[in-house]
Amino acid sequence: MIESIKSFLGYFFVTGDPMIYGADASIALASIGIVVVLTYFKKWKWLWEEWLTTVDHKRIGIMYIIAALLMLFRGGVDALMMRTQLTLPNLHFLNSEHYNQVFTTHGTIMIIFVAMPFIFGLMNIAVPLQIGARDVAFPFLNALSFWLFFAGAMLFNLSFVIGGSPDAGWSGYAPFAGAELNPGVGQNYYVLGVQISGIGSLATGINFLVTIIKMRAPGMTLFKMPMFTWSILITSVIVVFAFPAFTVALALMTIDRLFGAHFFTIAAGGSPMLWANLFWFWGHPEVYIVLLPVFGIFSEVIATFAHKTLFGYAVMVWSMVAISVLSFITWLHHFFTMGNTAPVNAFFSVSTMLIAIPTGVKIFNWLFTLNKGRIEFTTPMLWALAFIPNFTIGGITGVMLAMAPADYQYHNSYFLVAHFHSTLIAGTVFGIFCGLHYWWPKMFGYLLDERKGKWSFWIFMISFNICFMPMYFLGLMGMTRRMYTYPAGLGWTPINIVITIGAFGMGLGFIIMAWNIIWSAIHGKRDTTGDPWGGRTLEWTTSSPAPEYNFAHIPEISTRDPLAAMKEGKTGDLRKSSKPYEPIHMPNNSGIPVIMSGFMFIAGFGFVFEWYWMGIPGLIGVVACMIARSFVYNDHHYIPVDEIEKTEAATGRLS
Amino acid sequence: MKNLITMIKPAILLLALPLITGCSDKIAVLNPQGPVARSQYHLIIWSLIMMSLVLAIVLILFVYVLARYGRKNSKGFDPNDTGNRKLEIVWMIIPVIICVLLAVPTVQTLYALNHPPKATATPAKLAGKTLTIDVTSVQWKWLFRYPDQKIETVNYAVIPAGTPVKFRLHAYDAMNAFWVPELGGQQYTMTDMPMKLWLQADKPGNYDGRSSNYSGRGFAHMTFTIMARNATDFDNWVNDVKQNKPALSLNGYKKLLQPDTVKPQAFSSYPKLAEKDLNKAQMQALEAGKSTKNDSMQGMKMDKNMDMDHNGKGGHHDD
Amino acid sequence: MMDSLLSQKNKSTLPLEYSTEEGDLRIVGFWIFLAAELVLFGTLFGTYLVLQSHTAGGPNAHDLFEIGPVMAETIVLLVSSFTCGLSTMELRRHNNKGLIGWLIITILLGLVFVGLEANEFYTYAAHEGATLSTSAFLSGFFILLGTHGCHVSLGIVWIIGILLQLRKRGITPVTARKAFMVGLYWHFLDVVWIFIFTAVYLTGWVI
Amino acid sequence: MSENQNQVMKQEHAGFPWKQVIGLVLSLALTFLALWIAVGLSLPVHVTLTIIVGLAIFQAFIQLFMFMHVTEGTEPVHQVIGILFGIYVAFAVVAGTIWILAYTI
Ligand code: HEA
Ligand code: HEA
Ligand code: CUA
Ligand SMILES: [Cu+2]
Repeated sequence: MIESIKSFLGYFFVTGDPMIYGADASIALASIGIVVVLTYFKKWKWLWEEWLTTVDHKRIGIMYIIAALLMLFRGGVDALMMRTQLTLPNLHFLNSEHYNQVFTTHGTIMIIFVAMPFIFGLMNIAVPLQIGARDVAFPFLNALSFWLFFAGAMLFNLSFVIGGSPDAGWSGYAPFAGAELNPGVGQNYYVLGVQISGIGSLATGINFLVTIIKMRAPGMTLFKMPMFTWSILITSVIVVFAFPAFTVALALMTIDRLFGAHFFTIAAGGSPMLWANLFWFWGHPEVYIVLLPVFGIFSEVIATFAHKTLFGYAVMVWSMVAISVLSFITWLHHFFTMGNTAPVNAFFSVSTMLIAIPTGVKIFNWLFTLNKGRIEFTTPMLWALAFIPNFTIGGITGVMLAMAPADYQYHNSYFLVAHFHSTLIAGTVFGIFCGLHYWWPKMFGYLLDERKGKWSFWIFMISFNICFMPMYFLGLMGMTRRMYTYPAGLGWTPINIVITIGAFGMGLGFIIMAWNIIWSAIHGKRDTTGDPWGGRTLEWTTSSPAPEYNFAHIPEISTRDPLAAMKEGKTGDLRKSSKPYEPIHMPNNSGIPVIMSGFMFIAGFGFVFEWYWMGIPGLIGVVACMIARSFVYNDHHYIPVDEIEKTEAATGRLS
Repeated sequence: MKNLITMIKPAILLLALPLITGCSDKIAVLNPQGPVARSQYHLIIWSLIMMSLVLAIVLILFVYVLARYGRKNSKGFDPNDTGNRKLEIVWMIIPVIICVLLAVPTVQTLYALNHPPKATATPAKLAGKTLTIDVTSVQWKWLFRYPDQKIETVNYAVIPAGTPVKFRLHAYDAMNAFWVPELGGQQYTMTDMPMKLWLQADKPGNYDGRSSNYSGRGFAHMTFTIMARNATDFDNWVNDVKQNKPALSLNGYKKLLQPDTVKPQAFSSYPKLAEKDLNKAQMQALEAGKSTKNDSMQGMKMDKNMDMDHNGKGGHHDD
Repeated sequence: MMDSLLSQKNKSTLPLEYSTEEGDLRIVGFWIFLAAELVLFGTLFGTYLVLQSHTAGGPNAHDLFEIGPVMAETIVLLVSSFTCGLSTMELRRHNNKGLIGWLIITILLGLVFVGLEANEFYTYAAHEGATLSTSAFLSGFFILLGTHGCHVSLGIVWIIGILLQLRKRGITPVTARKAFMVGLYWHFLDVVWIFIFTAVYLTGWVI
Repeated sequence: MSENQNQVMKQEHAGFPWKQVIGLVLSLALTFLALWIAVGLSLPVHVTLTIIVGLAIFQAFIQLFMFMHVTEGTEPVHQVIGILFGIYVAFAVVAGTIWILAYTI
């Protein structure tokens, strides 16, 4: 009896590694700490009513960003562990199994649980404010999306301490990721954790698409929308059409692993290459999902701090449309070397290169926005400026990869690793840091400190180059990705040392940023005007942080950049209105999203271990929540006029 | 303008790359030792030149606007400068041209690589001769079988220099990719689809190869060496293996198929079973006494010369 | 055409389900959801078609598919799409009884369809030993058709929920929207079936 | 007055559901036609496949217009574009997958 319990525990908890015991202990301590603090300060009710059940897009946005920052920390620690291991040849800091798990979780977490939620967070905060709406189209669904993402992320992260992490790379190639060559629960965590959060992403895509096409302020025609809103519109389209393919791919892999089907297996006619095909059919659009929104952010920030409208607005829009259309017909460039016929490789080579054209158009339009501007070097602007040259390097190396016969030499080498970090970091990460600093006052009512912000920028940006530029050479020298160690004498060692130094430099930059957040919460400059940067768009017309209902009166606009136009005296005051207030119709909070995601988590955990006694009741709980929701008719309330008056008076907006 | 300088640095690094190549043979991809690698090298250099051009344009504009308009009271501030159709068309057309200039040689090289490279070996009687090697990736080792010479090696292969070699690639279990950077780009190995890769070495020498597609625990050690020798040395080596090396027994072969890393080895013969290029599932079916029928990926012919193996059972067609 | 697409801002002439802003938003959202489902099924179709010939020595399409049962399923589903269309028409006439009646007939037909399909699967498994894990071809077959079948079953449950609400509340902007949306869903599943009929069964007989 | 609004009016007041009946008859006819072409005739495989796929697409559009009223709503252009984009992506995944993995069927 005791023996069987022991062996179960040995299988259940990951054992034998001090780092993991450390993680166990810190998770336990952190959980206890949170419970104690909440109980001591009697904050449970507050937590439940103000946050867990909220359907307010601004709070959901904040929760997304907090979760993404935590995940960035985890993914970053993974990266530093990998870099430590690779500093010198034949190190034994991590063994092979452990290293394999670390790069898998690093890649998956960074893309799915950092880049995506960070972007979802920023768009939750900014889009309704930019279009003059009071919330998103489906606030309940929005909360559900967040909690599903959160449940998926927690499930995925649990693998580190319970059962074992996935180890087949973030792209989880078959047949290695199949049950035959990869038994155990690690890959189950991957397919289920990613699946659960993916469903939430799909819902977010639909939600924002409808929000943007249907809920814009009167007068805001499509071609008067702010560029960030445009970028989210187009990103949502990509999300809606790319994710279903991934949902299917993950489901098929789950069915292969759990129920013995043969989609991707070696046996019985399964086609391992089919996995690669389906994965990248989602995977390639995915990189634009995490890129186009930051294009939007850069457009806002560059226009604001160059004190000019965006150069070539219409072309900026159409180039994003072109990217979204092209992004669905280039996926094969991730497996040029899987024995395709020459016409196939030729088609996908060319379709991939074509993306350089609309992207280039955007780069030049930004440069010409700066041209004849009055450039102000704030922290968000620095991130935006640094993006231009650094991302261009990532982009042009992408074009080099797109040339199939040349890719035969780059594929899966560190040249590739360098390419995608140059795009993902100089594009996505610079972009979300840029947006974070830019919209921070709108979220919390105070600014992040500029001095610390600039320090973290310079350290992070320089270290980024130290870390990733040498990787291009390493790749050409023949070092492939996903190697846990390498022999001496190939000339790789000095380069690897430099890379590791750069990686730790990025860590330092990130720590300064974290410190900045904490420091500014206490000492940061308060934003009393609602418009700390001299903004151009509607989100800066309301107070910081925005009231629950965003706008006391729905603004009516007649131009692009309405706030800039107002400041130039071209239109009336957007902040104050002489019209009397009316009660505002707002959605009610709901506990169903968090409860339903809890059931989803339970179901996911059950299926990971193939404990159907747990998985199936979990699913039943999910369905029950859905049914319960469909019978809720009374899900709105009104904010009375005197409450609106009080809120508006407090920010000096009462006319 | 401290910020400018740091931003330009990576660009300088990249631009300097072609220069560095001259003095270092450690950069394998830029040190081609055979016609296949060389044609890819030409493509790479061409793309590097074009890309340096693009980067230079972006950087020059970038530095110019920052230097000119980055000062507190710079002249020429013009908030009404919001677009310019003509300019926008210019920076649409130029990338189109660059893409065409890249796409044409890309497609040409792509089609050219389907054909065997021209033999360069002397004497002339060797011209037109090719060598075929069946490569099987197994977690975490490489098996090389010489169907014409009837010998087998593990983790290294000897080839005649100047002669086109056709590597036929299979996987026993996980996917891997066969990469010898100095001789040419890689191809995947798969369980359900034999693929081919033509490579040729200009001159005798040892060329490092490794798997470039992750396949599990021992992946980092999944390296091999391709040893090019002149024609007589190659023949001598084959004879030597035939005479002095042990035969590969069926049991020995099955042992090699277990997931593990092993040392380089050579065998004077191989069991009949090895010719079938079974994958792991087929092998298990065979052991269990069931039919080994499996479907390969029909239709994925790499070119007309290579017939796919529709029932997954041995039987190679030579061209 | 384009003209009429753009010029329908005037809500007064539109049916009840569009009369509230919420209804309007949800219907557009639902259309987008259906477009996403299109890709989901597209992926399953692509998978099935690639694996179709990978029978691994097991039964193939010719061995399995029989015209009789397949046509029965097809006709039942097509007719149910028709009755569902009639229910929407009754909705437009604000005839709650007619709406409920046609919806009930629709789910009955839906149940017949699901029954026929279950029987088909059972026959394959019991008589030909064809299951999910027999071959890649059959994995693709069962999952493509199973996904469609699950959607139909879900549609039945959903319609029942709406019937309850229609009985209790009659035709209101909210129930009208729900009834309209489930109609869209049902027709969409019919569209998917048309492609299953073509790509799975007809193609199976042809090749 | 746009065409669609007329349709809505007609539907609300006309007695007999012509549109639905025509839709049903057409779908049944097309289904049997496709069956006959596939099973009854023995045209070359590629020809047969082309025809039956064409018929299926035609039938799908009947459902879309006759039963689903894609062109109805406050701003139907949105759902029409949505469906068109969905068709584009679905086509890409089906055709691309087949081209890459099994183009000779
Ligand atoms: C945000 C993420 C992001 C972005 C934006 C991109 C952008 C691009 N990527 Fe990248 N890519 C990844 C993330 C990204 N990629 C990831 C994560 C992988 C690897 C996944 C894995 O295997 O794990 C990858 C892999 C990858 C491959 C596969 C290589 C291989 O596996 O062997 C290829 C091949 O074609 C490629 C190409 C491109 C191209 C052409 C672009 C283009 O969009 C770039 C366009 C931009 C420019 C070109 C610069 C600006 C343009 C101008 C200044 C105009 C003038 C320029 C020209 C005319 C050239 N990428
Ligand atoms: C948005 C995506 C994203 C981001 C931001 C990053 C960020 C980083 N990545 Fe990542 N990476 C990927 C996406 C990303 N990566 C993907 C998709 C893969 C492929 C995975 C696969 O092969 O499957 C990959 C793979 C990958 C590899 C290849 C591994 C291999 O193939 O063997 C390497 C190696 O150097 C690497 C390094 C780094 C580094 C140094 C950073 C740095 O930017 C990290 C910066 C560091 C921090 C932000 C640290 C913060 C934490 C602290 C400061 C804590 C300090 C505390 C302690 C030390 C206790 N990454
Ligand atoms: Cu590999 Cu087809
Ligand atoms: Cu890509």
